[in-house]
Amino acid sequence: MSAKGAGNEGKIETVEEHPLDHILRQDRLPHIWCPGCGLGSAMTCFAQAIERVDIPLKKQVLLSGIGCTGRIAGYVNVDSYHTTHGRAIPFATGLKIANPELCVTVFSGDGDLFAIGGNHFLHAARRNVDINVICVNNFNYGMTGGQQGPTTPVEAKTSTTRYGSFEHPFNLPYLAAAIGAVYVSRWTTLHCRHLEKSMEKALQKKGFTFIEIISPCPTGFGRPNKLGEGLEELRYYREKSVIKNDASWDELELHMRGEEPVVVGDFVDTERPTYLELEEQMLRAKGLMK
Amino acid sequence: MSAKGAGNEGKIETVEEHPLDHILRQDRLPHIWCPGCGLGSAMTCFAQAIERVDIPLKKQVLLSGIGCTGRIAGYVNVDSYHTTHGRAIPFATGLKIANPELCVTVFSGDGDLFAIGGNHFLHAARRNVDINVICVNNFNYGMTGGQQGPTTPVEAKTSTTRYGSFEHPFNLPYLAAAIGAVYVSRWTTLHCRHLEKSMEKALQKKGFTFIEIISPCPTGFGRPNKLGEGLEELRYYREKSVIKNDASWDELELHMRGEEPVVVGDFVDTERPTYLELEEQMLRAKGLMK
Amino acid sequence: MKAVLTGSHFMLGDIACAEGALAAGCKFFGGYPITPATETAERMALRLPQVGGHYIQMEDEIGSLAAVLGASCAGVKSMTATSGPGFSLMQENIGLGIVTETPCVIVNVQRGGPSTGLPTLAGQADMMQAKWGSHGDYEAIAYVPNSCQEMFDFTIKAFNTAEKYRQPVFVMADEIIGHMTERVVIPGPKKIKLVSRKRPKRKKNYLPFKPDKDLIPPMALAGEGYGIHVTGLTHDARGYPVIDEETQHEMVTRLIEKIRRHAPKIWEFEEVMTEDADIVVVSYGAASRSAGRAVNIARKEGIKAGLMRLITVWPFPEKRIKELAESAKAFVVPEINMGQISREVERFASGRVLSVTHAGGGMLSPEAVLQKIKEVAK
Amino acid sequence: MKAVLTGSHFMLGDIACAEGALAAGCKFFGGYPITPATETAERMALRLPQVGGHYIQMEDEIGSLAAVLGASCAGVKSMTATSGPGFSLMQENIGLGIVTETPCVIVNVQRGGPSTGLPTLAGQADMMQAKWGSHGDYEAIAYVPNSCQEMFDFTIKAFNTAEKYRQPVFVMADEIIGHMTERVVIPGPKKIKLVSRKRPKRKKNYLPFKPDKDLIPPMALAGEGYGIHVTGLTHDARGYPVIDEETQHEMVTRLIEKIRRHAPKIWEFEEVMTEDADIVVVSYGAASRSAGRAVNIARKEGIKAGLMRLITVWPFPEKRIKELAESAKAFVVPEINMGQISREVERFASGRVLSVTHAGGGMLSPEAVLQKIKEVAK
Amino acid sequence: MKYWRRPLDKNKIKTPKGHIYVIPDRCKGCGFCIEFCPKGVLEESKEINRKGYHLPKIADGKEDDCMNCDFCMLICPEFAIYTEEGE
Amino acid sequence: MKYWRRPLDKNKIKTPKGHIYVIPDRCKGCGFCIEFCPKGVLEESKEINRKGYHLPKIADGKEDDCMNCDFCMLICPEFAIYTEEGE
Amino acid sequence: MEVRLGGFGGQGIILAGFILGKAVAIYEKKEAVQTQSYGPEARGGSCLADVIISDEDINYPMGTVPDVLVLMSQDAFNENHDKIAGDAILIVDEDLVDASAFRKKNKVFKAPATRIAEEMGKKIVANIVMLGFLTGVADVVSHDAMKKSILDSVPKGTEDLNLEAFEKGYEHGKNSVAN
Amino acid sequence: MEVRLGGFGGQGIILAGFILGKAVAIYEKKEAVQTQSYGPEARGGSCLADVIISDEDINYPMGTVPDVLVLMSQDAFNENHDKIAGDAILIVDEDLVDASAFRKKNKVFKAPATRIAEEMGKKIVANIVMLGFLTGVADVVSHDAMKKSILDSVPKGTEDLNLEAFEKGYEHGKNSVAN
Ligand SMILES: Cc1ncc(C[n+]2csc(CCOP(=O)(O)OP(=O)(O)O)c2C)c(N)n1
Ligand SMILES: Cc1ncc(C[n+]2csc(CCOP(=O)(O)OP(=O)(O)O)c2C)c(N)n1
Ligand code: SF4
Ligand code: SF4
Ligand code: SF4
Ligand code: SF4
Ligand code: SF4
Ligand code: SF4
Ligand SMILES: [Mg+2]
Ligand SMILES: [Mg+2]
Repeated sequence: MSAKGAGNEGKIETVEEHPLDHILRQDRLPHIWCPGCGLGSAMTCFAQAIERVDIPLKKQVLLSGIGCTGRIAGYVNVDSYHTTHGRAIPFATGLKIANPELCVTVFSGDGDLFAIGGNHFLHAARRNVDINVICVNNFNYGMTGGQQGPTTPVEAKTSTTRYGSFEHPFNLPYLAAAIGAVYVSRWTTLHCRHLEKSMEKALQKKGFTFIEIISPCPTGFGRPNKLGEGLEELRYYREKSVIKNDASWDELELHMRGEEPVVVGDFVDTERPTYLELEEQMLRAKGLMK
Repeated sequence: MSAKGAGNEGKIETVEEHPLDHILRQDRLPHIWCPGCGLGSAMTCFAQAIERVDIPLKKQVLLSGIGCTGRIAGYVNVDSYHTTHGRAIPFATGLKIANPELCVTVFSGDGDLFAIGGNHFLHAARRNVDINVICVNNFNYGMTGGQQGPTTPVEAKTSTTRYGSFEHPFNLPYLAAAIGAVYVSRWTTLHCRHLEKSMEKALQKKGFTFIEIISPCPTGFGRPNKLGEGLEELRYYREKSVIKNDASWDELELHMRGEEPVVVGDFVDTERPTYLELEEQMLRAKGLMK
Repeated sequence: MKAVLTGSHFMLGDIACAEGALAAGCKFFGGYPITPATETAERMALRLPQVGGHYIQMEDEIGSLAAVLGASCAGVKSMTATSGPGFSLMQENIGLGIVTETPCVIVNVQRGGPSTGLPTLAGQADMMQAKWGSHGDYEAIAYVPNSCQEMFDFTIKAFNTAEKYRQPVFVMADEIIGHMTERVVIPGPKKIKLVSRKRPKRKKNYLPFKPDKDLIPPMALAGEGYGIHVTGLTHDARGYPVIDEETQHEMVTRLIEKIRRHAPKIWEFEEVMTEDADIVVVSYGAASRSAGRAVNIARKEGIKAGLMRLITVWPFPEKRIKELAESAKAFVVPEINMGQISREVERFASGRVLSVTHAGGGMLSPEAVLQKIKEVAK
Repeated sequence: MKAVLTGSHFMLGDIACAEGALAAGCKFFGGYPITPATETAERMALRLPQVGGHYIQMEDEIGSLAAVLGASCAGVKSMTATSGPGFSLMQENIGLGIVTETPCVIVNVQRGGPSTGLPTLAGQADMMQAKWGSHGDYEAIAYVPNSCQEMFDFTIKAFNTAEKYRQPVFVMADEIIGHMTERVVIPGPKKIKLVSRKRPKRKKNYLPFKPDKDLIPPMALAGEGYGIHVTGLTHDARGYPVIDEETQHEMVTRLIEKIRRHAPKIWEFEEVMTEDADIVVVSYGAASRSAGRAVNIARKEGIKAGLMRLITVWPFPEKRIKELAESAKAFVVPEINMGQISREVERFASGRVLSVTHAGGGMLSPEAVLQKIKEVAK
Repeated sequence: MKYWRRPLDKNKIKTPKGHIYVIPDRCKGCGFCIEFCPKGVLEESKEINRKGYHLPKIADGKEDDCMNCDFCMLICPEFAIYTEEGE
Repeated sequence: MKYWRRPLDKNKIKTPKGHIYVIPDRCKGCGFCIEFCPKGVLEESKEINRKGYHLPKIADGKEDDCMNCDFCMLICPEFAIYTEEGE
Repeated sequence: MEVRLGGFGGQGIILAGFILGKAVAIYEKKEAVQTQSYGPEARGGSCLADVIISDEDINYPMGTVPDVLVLMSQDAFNENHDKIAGDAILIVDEDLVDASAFRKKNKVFKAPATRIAEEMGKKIVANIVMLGFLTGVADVVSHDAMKKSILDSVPKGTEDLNLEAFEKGYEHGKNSVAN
Repeated sequence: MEVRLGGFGGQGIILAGFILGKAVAIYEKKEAVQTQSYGPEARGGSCLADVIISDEDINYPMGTVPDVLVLMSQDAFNENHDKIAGDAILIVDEDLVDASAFRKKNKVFKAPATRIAEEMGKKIVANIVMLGFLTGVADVVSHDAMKKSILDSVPKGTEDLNLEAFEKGYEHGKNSVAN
């Protein structure tokens, strides 16, 4: 830890280093994210989580696709793969199966994971491949300048829905649960502490886990939709969010308007054999594994 | 109708034409399907359904991807498009939006629609594009010679799961319902009458509908899995199938072994605005449509 | 709102492309955002509802092109716009468009590659991909604009050519042109020549893939009552799959001949001072603006250089290159890639072609071109 | 069960390919069935569990190649096998493999195209796609077997070359060879030369994309503690994305030079009676078996014909073609496509190349080749 | 939605008699019509068609049992059999 | 699973006092730490950093209120603030 | 020497071709190439297997006109019966093929392969019976090489059954020639 | 003549470049090309807009060294201040840019663009204030053409505000030159 300067009235003591600095690639910071973006908060929670769990950092692998969120793989100081748009999950599948010792996490955006990448999500969850998927849902494609995506709420304005979006968005936790993810939760970046704990949980859990993080994107979503800057979007979440672990799937729809709540929580936590476990079981029965 | 020959004892009167012949492309028959394959039964039901509903045949469009099932588009005598593997749904989406007067049906296999094409299914259902998707589930990729697919039951033998499949299969009606299909049902090819009625229903209903047809594939699935020929597989369905419209999603898992039932029925029948309806609503509000 | 925004505009290349499409009668855009082509999609999302068309943002580029083909089969002029990674994903369905003879326009605003590469910076390294990116043999048609005005004009050309020859046509732009803003003059709607696909005249004996003498079959649309079947499998004149050598031969050679035979009508290029040129600079798109400057300087310095600027890179204007090869001592081919179209030139002038390469990420410098000109002038 | 099935076998080409992979140490196959490459996948599904490897059937070809790249990054020799439509879908991730320098083998058992085409019949029309199918500039490496024995041998070569140069390597087979059964002799495991990727020696100062003098960087695997970052964006020696012209130039030129500089070691071909040949027949894969017969007949008829059979089509053995162009009067290039590699030959012998084409769906006839030989012999 | 709940094998609706027709060369002898006719009207005949398949025939004593329920027509994968309202 | 049900803003666990540190040039002035500190310890200062953003400072009278709950650290998107157990 | 075997999917035509090719290539150390053709994709339907046998390297691997043509289905007969060499022999499964349309002068053998297999209670071995018949009738491959190749190629536990099928076919073949 | 405008995403730098280019290309009938550069993909961050103005066709469209350099952020200043022509002028937003590192002999103008905009209660019009300042200071474009171009380019209902911003900037610019 660093040497600390002397403080004076009101002014906070200033230093040069942060206790999580070793988890980040210092030579790549500052990150590219806009002021008020929630991605930095999500990354801090993740950094804290991978530091806290009982898995050596060198056995942790972080993957992402393309997008603002996708840049996270480039900042966290573990082996990391920034793949093609939408393809982090199958890449992670191959990596995990080839070396089952690794703790493999895919951290990417709503567009990356659920627009172009939706099918891979389905199949990895179905197979119960032992990887963790963390999705930052900012209701738009941030990286390309704020277009509609599969989570954009009905009526929302984006650069490709100038008259309001007319597509029903996904209900991500429901989708994940319906295909069989063994752990499913949702938080906003305001729920940092819950989020961090959820991440710890997911990292340690066997099987396909899914965390949705609702995050402010002032540039692509907040401003065009009168949610304002990051701070204002978080205020909105403070007001509207409700923790409800036993919420019905319907309640998890996100409307982002009127008095509709933003329901967060821990929705699924169950067990079923992973891909590799079932493989082993099947091959063992045929005498192909001892 | 044709002139009919004279019958004699026991022998059924023989003729040259069938009342549904005009629904088929006579110059392409006989079809390529194996003896005992259920696809012919499914096609008969469909031919009957499109003939019965109150939609002119010339306004009906049939699309498919690639596979044994995918060949159906080539046999039914309506405008038909045999697209690339997995891509019939987005092709149908463009076609429907460009000409909303058409009644658009995608008829394809489990692999085509849910392996390579899974993402398009998700998004079309989410958007509630007004198309009908009919999936023949034969638990394998018939066309390429009987490999594992996303519906292959655990432990089943296919040409790529010689030691038994170790992937959890999809529960298709649940998946369809979770993303928002407005009509969801499942039948085996033995339930021809129900199936035919379901098809009529789907064709007439607004919005994204989904019918799963469980069908014998003696070549790719029946024989390797000791279900035997088509006839035997149908006997299996006669014995194991249960009509249960209010089944829980869990009950709809297909295990295809032991005493597990094959639950069929009509599981979802609801309403929500279609893609084009919501578009119209949104644009009207902005004064862009009268 | 009008489809044709007649008048003088100061307009971004990508937007000019969208306006060109609208002026050409495009009523369907199926797309997926990607830098640096997003502005075209965004413009279409804004404008199509104003003119009674539809913009749909698909789940990926594969779905985008599938939707575009579907919409075209329903009779609507359709397009998509993308960049390298999306263009790669579209390759399979490009083949479907070729084989089913479905007209549409695919715009590729090229960025630096390979892979994710340089999303915000230019490249011209997908030029060969435009010809060879999908499996199997086929002829490609690709226009390459080098100004915002041409983004408008060539998008119209692309629609017309697609409709005429019934196949997907590419506009191979690049980030420099797509993200540049210049004056764009949009003529009155009546001054814009539009072509629509040939349609069958009667149902009797209509065979959907039986070509007329020009090798182009008239196209029946979904819902017209022709009861057509359209497949990506090798098919006969009825459109029915026939899996044999003869049908393959007939289908593939016709599809190729359909373009080759009309190539002289499709070829477009612009020549500057080539009449007496010893050194012919062959270039296209953004690079051709550097090439133009270099040729001007060379001439001032007394070198007999000329410019052949390709407007259609595909089909490659072989005939003219062959002619030029007879009189020119050498060719210099500047491109923002590691040497792609230079290889086409080599086919007609082995050993006399100098390539000016650039790995991407910026404009080719006129000096680099000039230097090569001088090298061969010696 | 053993990984290397030493002995004499009567074996299907596709199966020989799988056995070659196993002999090369492949322990991961990520695939998606497609005719006519399915038998390779099926064989791997049977055999990999016997040797402690993993077969996974992915949801599509995009996912297949992604999984293969992922497995390779974890340190396991990995492969996939497909045909045209799947190869088209893999193009984007091929670019990722190139730019991230991830070794793997991609087998394309070519069928007739374009589009769904002729699933059960042969073609060789994806040869140019192997070079140009993904966006951006890169060099491809492709082996083309012409017998079942070579399906075995060249798959091993492909793995070795992939590991050595750290990039995806193609085996461009075709349906004829893939679905043919011949004698295949598998040597003892010790007789099979295997190459593994270069690995870093120490962590200190290790930069994942800093090449050695041979332009190839040593490869750190996931989980080894190097804390590497690997991206498809343009990146510097640390592997960090840098979006500018200089980094692009450095990265792209190194990746290309990595192959070009070693090309003389990669090039493989077989020559028969070319020493004194007036007419050199250049061919590869199934077509080369017709070509061989045609050359034999031509010689018997007193025509000085010779055969240059390409084993690596990419990198294209330019040097040797150039040499041959000096003495040969003409080249005849038979391929089961509408003229692809003939264009490469033309680059070195403008005007002296005759292409023997075939739209696909069957074998090229030796007579057709002979006829062209005679035509130019006149 | 009562309609849907009608169990499969209880088509006890009073229907007129049916008259059965077959298109011999289409049949592939899958046996579906024979096995699943709710009235057991059909059985396999000795007669084979051009392709070598055994056609269905009317079982002894079942000549008047067909109730024109259409089931055989719907399940036949080859469009080889159908019925019409009989006398 | 009781843990998860703990409502967000009721971190009433007894914690030792916290001591706050900031890395000035990282701050982008988003205001998250200020707005969401459960004890309202922080406020915006007049002081700006090299990038032109206003840093957080300790609000008047709140010098001893930090309870070292880590929330500011977790929510800061810039790794610019953290606390340690104080006296 | 070229042998063409034709039938429908499920009859084991391709396997028969494989066994023949293997007998020649592995147990007689001659050169052999087997090729095949399918219906759409790989899902069965009618199929052909061609085996080319030679003492020298086989460069061009495709069949041209067969010297021995074995047909086990009517479809295969209809499509292939007239594509044979002048001195070739034609063998048909007599219960499955009506060869009356055959007008050429070639020698025609009618093998009761399927019937024999059915009599053995295993219709599935008809292909092996046919291989026996072929070995007995034509001078293509030795009895010994075929036996070895069959033993290599059939599933464990079915060796005896298959050898019996082979021998039965062989005898019938020998008798047919004698007659 | 080349003008380079630099700042960060959200300041309206690209729009300012567009307005300038349009004024020239549409209302002065000269040739103008505007190019721009972004951060990663299109998501903002720092950005530059270059406007090339000429009486003739502009063949090569890329900026080389600007004749007028307008910088509205410290980052933009740091990265661009030394890439200017010898006789160029440099304009910085005085509240956002500390230009003390500038060592060249060029004329430097400090514009209070953001401050004026803030005083007007609309920080968002700082770019238009800056355009006014530029028009007043440098001989790039006419006051009239700029006014028309601004009216064309700003959202409906904000015309007056923007014109006011422009005029304020213009006056400040004129005064700066006078001083
Ligand atoms: C094949 C392909 N298509 C499109 C793109 C362009 N692209 C980059 S990121 C992105 C969407 C990002 O959205 P999301 O995943 O939600 O991430 P965010 O930026 O919002 O965090 C798109 C469409 C691409 N890189 N590759
Ligand atoms: C891109 C691509 N990949 C693979 C194939 C090969 N292929 C054809 S059909 C098929 C699967 C068919 O399975 P399904 O959809 O279940 O249809 P079935 O034959 O079982 O009715 C596959 C993998 C293809 N045609 N295109
Ligand atoms: S565009 Fe949105 S998601 Fe991307 S960095 Fe900016 S605020 Fe964050
Ligand atoms: S392989 Fe299966 S699905 Fe295909 S035709 Fe045969 S039985 Fe039917
Ligand atoms: S119509 Fe009904 S009762 Fe009559 S034969 Fe057919 S299935 Fe039997
Ligand atoms: S169902 Fe049809 S094909 Fe099957 S036996 Fe009856 S008539 Fe023949
Ligand atoms: S640690 Fe907690 S109490 Fe202390 S300043 Fe941070 S948020 Fe406030
Ligand atoms: S949360 Fe971090 S960046 Fe935001 S104001 Fe506080 S210290 Fe600055
Ligand atoms: Mg997003
Ligand atoms: Mg299937």
